[in-house]
Amino acid sequence: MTSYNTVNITRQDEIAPGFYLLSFKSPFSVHQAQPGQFVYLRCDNTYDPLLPRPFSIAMVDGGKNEVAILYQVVGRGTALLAQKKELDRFTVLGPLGRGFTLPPSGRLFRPKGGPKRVEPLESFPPSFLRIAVVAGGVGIAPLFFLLQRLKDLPDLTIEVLIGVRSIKQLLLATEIKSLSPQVKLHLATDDGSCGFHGSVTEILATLLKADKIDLVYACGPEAMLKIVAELLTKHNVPGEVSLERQMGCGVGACLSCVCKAKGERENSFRYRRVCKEGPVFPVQEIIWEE
Amino acid sequence: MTSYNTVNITRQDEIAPGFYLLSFKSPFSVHQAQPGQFVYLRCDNTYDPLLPRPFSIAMVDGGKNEVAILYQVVGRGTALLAQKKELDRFTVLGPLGRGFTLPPSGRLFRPKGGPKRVEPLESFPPSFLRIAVVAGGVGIAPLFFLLQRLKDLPDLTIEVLIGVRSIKQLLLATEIKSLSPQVKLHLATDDGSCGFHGSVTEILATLLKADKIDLVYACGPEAMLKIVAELLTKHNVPGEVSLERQMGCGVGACLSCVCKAKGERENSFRYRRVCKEGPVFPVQEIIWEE
Amino acid sequence: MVDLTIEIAGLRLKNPVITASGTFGFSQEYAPYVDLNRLGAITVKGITLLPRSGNPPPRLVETPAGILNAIGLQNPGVDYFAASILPYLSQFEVPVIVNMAGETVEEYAVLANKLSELNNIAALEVNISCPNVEKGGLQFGSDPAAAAEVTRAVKNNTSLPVIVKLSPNVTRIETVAQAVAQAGADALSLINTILGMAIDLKKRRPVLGNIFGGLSGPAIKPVALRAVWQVFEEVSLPIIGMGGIFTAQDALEFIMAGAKAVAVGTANFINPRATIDILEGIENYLRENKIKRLSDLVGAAHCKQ
Amino acid sequence: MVDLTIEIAGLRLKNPVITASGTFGFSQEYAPYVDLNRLGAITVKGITLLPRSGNPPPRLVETPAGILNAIGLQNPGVDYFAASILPYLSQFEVPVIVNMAGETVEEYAVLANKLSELNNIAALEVNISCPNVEKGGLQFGSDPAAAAEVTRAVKNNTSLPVIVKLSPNVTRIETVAQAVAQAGADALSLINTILGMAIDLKKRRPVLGNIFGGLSGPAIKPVALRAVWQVFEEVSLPIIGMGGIFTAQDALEFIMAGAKAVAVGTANFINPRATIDILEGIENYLRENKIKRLSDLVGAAHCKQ
Ligand SMILES: Cc1cc2nc3c(=O)[nH]c(=O)nc-3n(C[C@H](O)[C@H](O)[C@H](O)COP(=O)(O)OP(=O)(O)OC[C@H]3O[C@@H](n4cnc5c(N)ncnc54)[C@H](O)[C@@H]3O)c2cc1C
Ligand SMILES: Cc1cc2nc3c(=O)[nH]c(=O)nc-3n(C[C@H](O)[C@H](O)[C@H](O)COP(=O)(O)OP(=O)(O)OC[C@H]3O[C@@H](n4cnc5c(N)ncnc54)[C@H](O)[C@@H]3O)c2cc1C
Ligand SMILES: Cc1cc2nc3c(=O)[nH]c(=O)nc-3n(C[C@H](O)[C@H](O)[C@H](O)COP(=O)(O)O)c2cc1C
Ligand SMILES: Cc1cc2nc3c(=O)[nH]c(=O)nc-3n(C[C@H](O)[C@H](O)[C@H](O)COP(=O)(O)O)c2cc1C
Ligand code: FES
Ligand code: FES
Repeated sequence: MTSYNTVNITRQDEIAPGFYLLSFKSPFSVHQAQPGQFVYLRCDNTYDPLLPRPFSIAMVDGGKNEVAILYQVVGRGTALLAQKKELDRFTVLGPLGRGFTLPPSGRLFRPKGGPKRVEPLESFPPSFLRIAVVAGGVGIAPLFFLLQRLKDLPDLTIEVLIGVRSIKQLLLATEIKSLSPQVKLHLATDDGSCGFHGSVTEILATLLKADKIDLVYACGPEAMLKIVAELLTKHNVPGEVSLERQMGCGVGACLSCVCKAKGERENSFRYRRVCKEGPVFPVQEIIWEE
Repeated sequence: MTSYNTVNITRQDEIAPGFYLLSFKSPFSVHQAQPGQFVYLRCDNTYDPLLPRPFSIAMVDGGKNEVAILYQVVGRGTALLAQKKELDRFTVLGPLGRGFTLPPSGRLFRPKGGPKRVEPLESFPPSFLRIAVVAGGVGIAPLFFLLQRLKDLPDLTIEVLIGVRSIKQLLLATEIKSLSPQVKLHLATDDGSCGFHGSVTEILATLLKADKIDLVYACGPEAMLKIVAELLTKHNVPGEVSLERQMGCGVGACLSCVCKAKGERENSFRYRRVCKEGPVFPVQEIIWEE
Repeated sequence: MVDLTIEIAGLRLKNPVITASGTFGFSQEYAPYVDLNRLGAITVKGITLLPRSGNPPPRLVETPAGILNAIGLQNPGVDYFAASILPYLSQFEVPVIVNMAGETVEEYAVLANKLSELNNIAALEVNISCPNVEKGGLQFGSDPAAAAEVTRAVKNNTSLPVIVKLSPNVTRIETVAQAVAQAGADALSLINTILGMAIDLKKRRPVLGNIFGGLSGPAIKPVALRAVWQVFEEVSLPIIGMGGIFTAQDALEFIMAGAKAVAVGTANFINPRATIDILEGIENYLRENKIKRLSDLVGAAHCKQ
Repeated sequence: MVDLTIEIAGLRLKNPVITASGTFGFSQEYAPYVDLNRLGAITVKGITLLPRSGNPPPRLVETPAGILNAIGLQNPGVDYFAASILPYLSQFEVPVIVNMAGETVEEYAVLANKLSELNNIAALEVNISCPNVEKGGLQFGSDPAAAAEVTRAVKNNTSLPVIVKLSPNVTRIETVAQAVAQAGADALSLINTILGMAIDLKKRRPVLGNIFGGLSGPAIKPVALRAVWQVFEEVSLPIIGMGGIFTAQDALEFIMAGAKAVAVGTANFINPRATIDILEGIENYLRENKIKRLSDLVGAAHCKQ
């Protein structure tokens, strides 16, 4: 069901300074895509930059079978992409990778008595699941698609925690609020221009301390994810994070995009492909580098 | 007076399928530019393609101080250029090289009794100069600018000979006709869709045979220029041709763009830089390769 | 109809388009995009005797028209390959070339022996040119005598055709080619990646975990083409050309320079269907230029008119 | 104010930005675009004892993120250089480095001698790495003993600082570097171009008149950077780094890898003001990062934290 195709852009908007929302006709059925999966796309038809760029699926429109990505211009590839307009064409490989596990599912693990003994979440289902979705900056992209799916599930509450540098970089807040009454939005800004003045992980820490969260999904800068991981371990709460690594093939063939994950034996490690076993991993699996 | 600058495109039109006329604000005074000189410009801001591309100055607008180039899309650089539109910016180095010698001038040589003994044209001035301007395909570009300058000179008639594959590739014919009553247009097409069915060099041969031409300026495919050179030698008529070579620096520094020219001693040769001593050369100077 | 078949080291390929080792995984990953049965052959990721976890990340960085990689031969080892990967590959009607590497001559020998006992392997590609491992790899590939020794060790332990993959990181690649030819190699693969590096200005440290990496992609095409040309002039073994082949035009340049077959590497990352696009492009070229047999083009650029 | 001065082989340069030989002509051509007095030094096109007409065209072809050139050391010879070019260069307040080449060791010696009798030459750059000439050039650069011999011959015939320019077309560039260091070289330039080629599909012949050419430009940056890194680790001579330097970021990578100065080559063709842009970019970087002396950055990427 993954595919490689040239597609048309249907719309592109700069939704905040330097942040673009780009929609295209999906070459695959969006109903089969999982939140957290990504597309690998070529920003332009040149050998420089050479590689495609990975972007999480940020939104799907089931009616039109369209996909949108939300991206920040950080370098040449994204700058080229930002120049594209309606009807321009580019190649899309995807959907790729393994996305977030929607509850309930066997892929979620809750550590009991430390990270070593783990059990599938099914064996430990709270009757009412209290979810936190934690986004740092453009990390909201895969989480928005996740929210599009979560909002239709029964028996859960969703706290959306968004951390951005400043209110100017706040993305999709209105769209998130109008998703569902189950969703509650918490904001944190580095410069205090809106919401909590400080890091989004501090909000998460408060919620966890108050034992208000059963499950966490997070995406954002690796430094943030590392703190999220520490908090989850400390409070013995399961969660999943979406990682980023420089990619080569995007499909699991080249072994470029690996991250260090816990191995089968104690203190051992193994390399996991972010493009294939990830980009979403159970938070306890990852060995965070300093 | 040559310069290196980023300039704005003021206009771009596809004047025939695959042929574009692109105007930009000139960073140099167009009054000082010579017909036959070229600009070296970067089609895009990528390392692939890496080098700038050379284009003859095809038209100048003295009032607006604008330059236009006329080009054919043949590869990636020209394809990128064709995507540009008004207000897009690109870098222009120029004007570069040595252009056509406007009569009368010491740079024109008329061979007497064969190509070896040559004399400056001044020593042999026909009271009334009969000029032929011979263009093959997009080779009309520098010649149009030449015509813009020639048309103001006294005491000459101008036969413009244009050869193209088919009428669809005919460029600037109306503009040429309206330049001046001195100008007479002859057309040749490979497919017979307009004018003489055959090669433009056959028209030139007829005119030369009838002793109707004192001086020739030519630009076009090298195979055509070679025939022009043979005709001129045979009829002992002076002329200048504009050559093309793959360039590196465009300014004479790298010695990449050389063509083989006659040396000082008999049967000797020397390499001449197309970007510096050319692109326009007296026709007898060139040693044509098979 | 044009004849695309080509013979290399006794192997008859239905067409000259092969995957380059390490860029196509074990081919499952590309099966959704490519009809594997259409390929001339599949060369798998480098296999070692024991599993290897590879180099610490970052393992890849983009460079102008190229990439640097330092995977470090991460692979599950020959036993896992035999048990779990080869059966998958065997379903297809496509010759499987196994790329193999070792840290000692002995290891190459044992590995060759093990691989030769397996079914459904068409040939061995001996990697003596990997710049990304401390021991073995480049060490063997940059010394003609060592290269010959490895070649002999492999030849003595297999009846499969032996393709030796050479490194461009040498003063004279022809000399190494000659040495492995004399040692019994049946064919040559040229080239492996060129040793390079990149520096992270923010960290003021090399980008790659391994410091050095191997440069591949369009950037190295001129160097690869030159290597094929040079070896074709001096050694009569069939050559599999590779290094920056992204289009049918690129592939045809290699063939005219003397390659009998071509391998597509980095291009797969940019266009997962690159192999097929190249194959179709070659076929069209032959048809348009009324060339009946691809083999008529091999080395064509060497003949002076 | 940041301190951009750097000392190389006893030469004090006001900043580290130098022009790469053969890409800046004799600098007149670039004078309309560049204030020559702002350059750290100017390295002129390679000079030989007698005039050379160079290789038959085509001499240049574009490749992905690079160019191949096969100029073949076209130059007017040392006498013309002394009479007609050096006086022009002497007007400027900028050290002139003369790049020199020969076909025999003897020729290098005689040329060094002749050049040393002239005024206003700051240093000699000995080109033993030109891939585009049949005799000399690469032949000397790819053999450590021959490289050392040329170095000694030049050293014995000059009191000027001697910079030896090395080729990347070798198995171990550190070995050649070591050999010329022992032979008395005062500094090293790395790297010259990488041997490559391109084929013209229409003609079915090599594009370049010389068949082979030297690859330069962004494509080779990873290889050049690696060479600088390797030589910095093993040889203590000052290094002038070059190969694909197009931006200040590129230059800083070379400096962190161990280059004391950088030379800008192919970039001049794309941006005639590249040298000045790079100089200003380096200055800004130092200022923004509060680094007082450029020399503090040299080799910075080698120190493990
Ligand atoms: C699975 C996955 C999903 C992603 N989803 C999104 C998304 O939804 N929206 C979005 O904006 N970005 C996303 N990214 C990151 C995005 O791929 C990069 O920002 C993009 O590739 C940069 O390309 P560029 O050419 O503009 O920058 P480059 O010129 O390649 O790099 C510019 C700068 O950005 C840094 N950089 C490059 N790639 C990355 C990276 N992967 N992570 C962090 N820094 C990087 C470089 O080190 C450099 O400093 C995702 C990455 C992965 C791996
Ligand atoms: C002094 C000078 C003046 C010129 N003036 C004009 C002009 O006014 N209008 C115009 O349309 N063109 C002109 N040209 C030619 C123009 O520079 C090339 O067509 C252009 O560089 C091709 O760039 P590209 O990237 O599109 O093609 P590439 O991708 O570089 O090449 C595509 C194809 O075109 C061929 N090609 C590339 N460059 C040339 C060339 N210089 N001559 C012939 N074939 C070439 C290549 O061999 C290849 O087959 C001039 C060239 C010179 C040297
Ligand atoms: C990510 C990656 C992994 C590679 N792994 C191997 C390998 O395991 N064994 C091998 O012989 N070559 C390996 N190579 C080299 C390629 O097979 C090929 O020789 C090289 O990349 C040049 O071709 P290209 O420019 O088309 O990629 C690898 C290359 C890349 C990019
Ligand atoms: C057109 C051209 C001519 C060159 N001529 C010489 C030369 O005469 N002597 C020399 O030592 N190097 C010569 N070089 C090599 C450059 O000085 C430089 O080492 C090489 O191009 C790598 O740097 P770059 O990638 O910045 O161009 C030449 C390079 C080019 C592109
Ligand atoms: S990018 Fe190739 S394995 Fe993940
Ligand atoms: S292009 Fe450099 S000398 Fe003409």
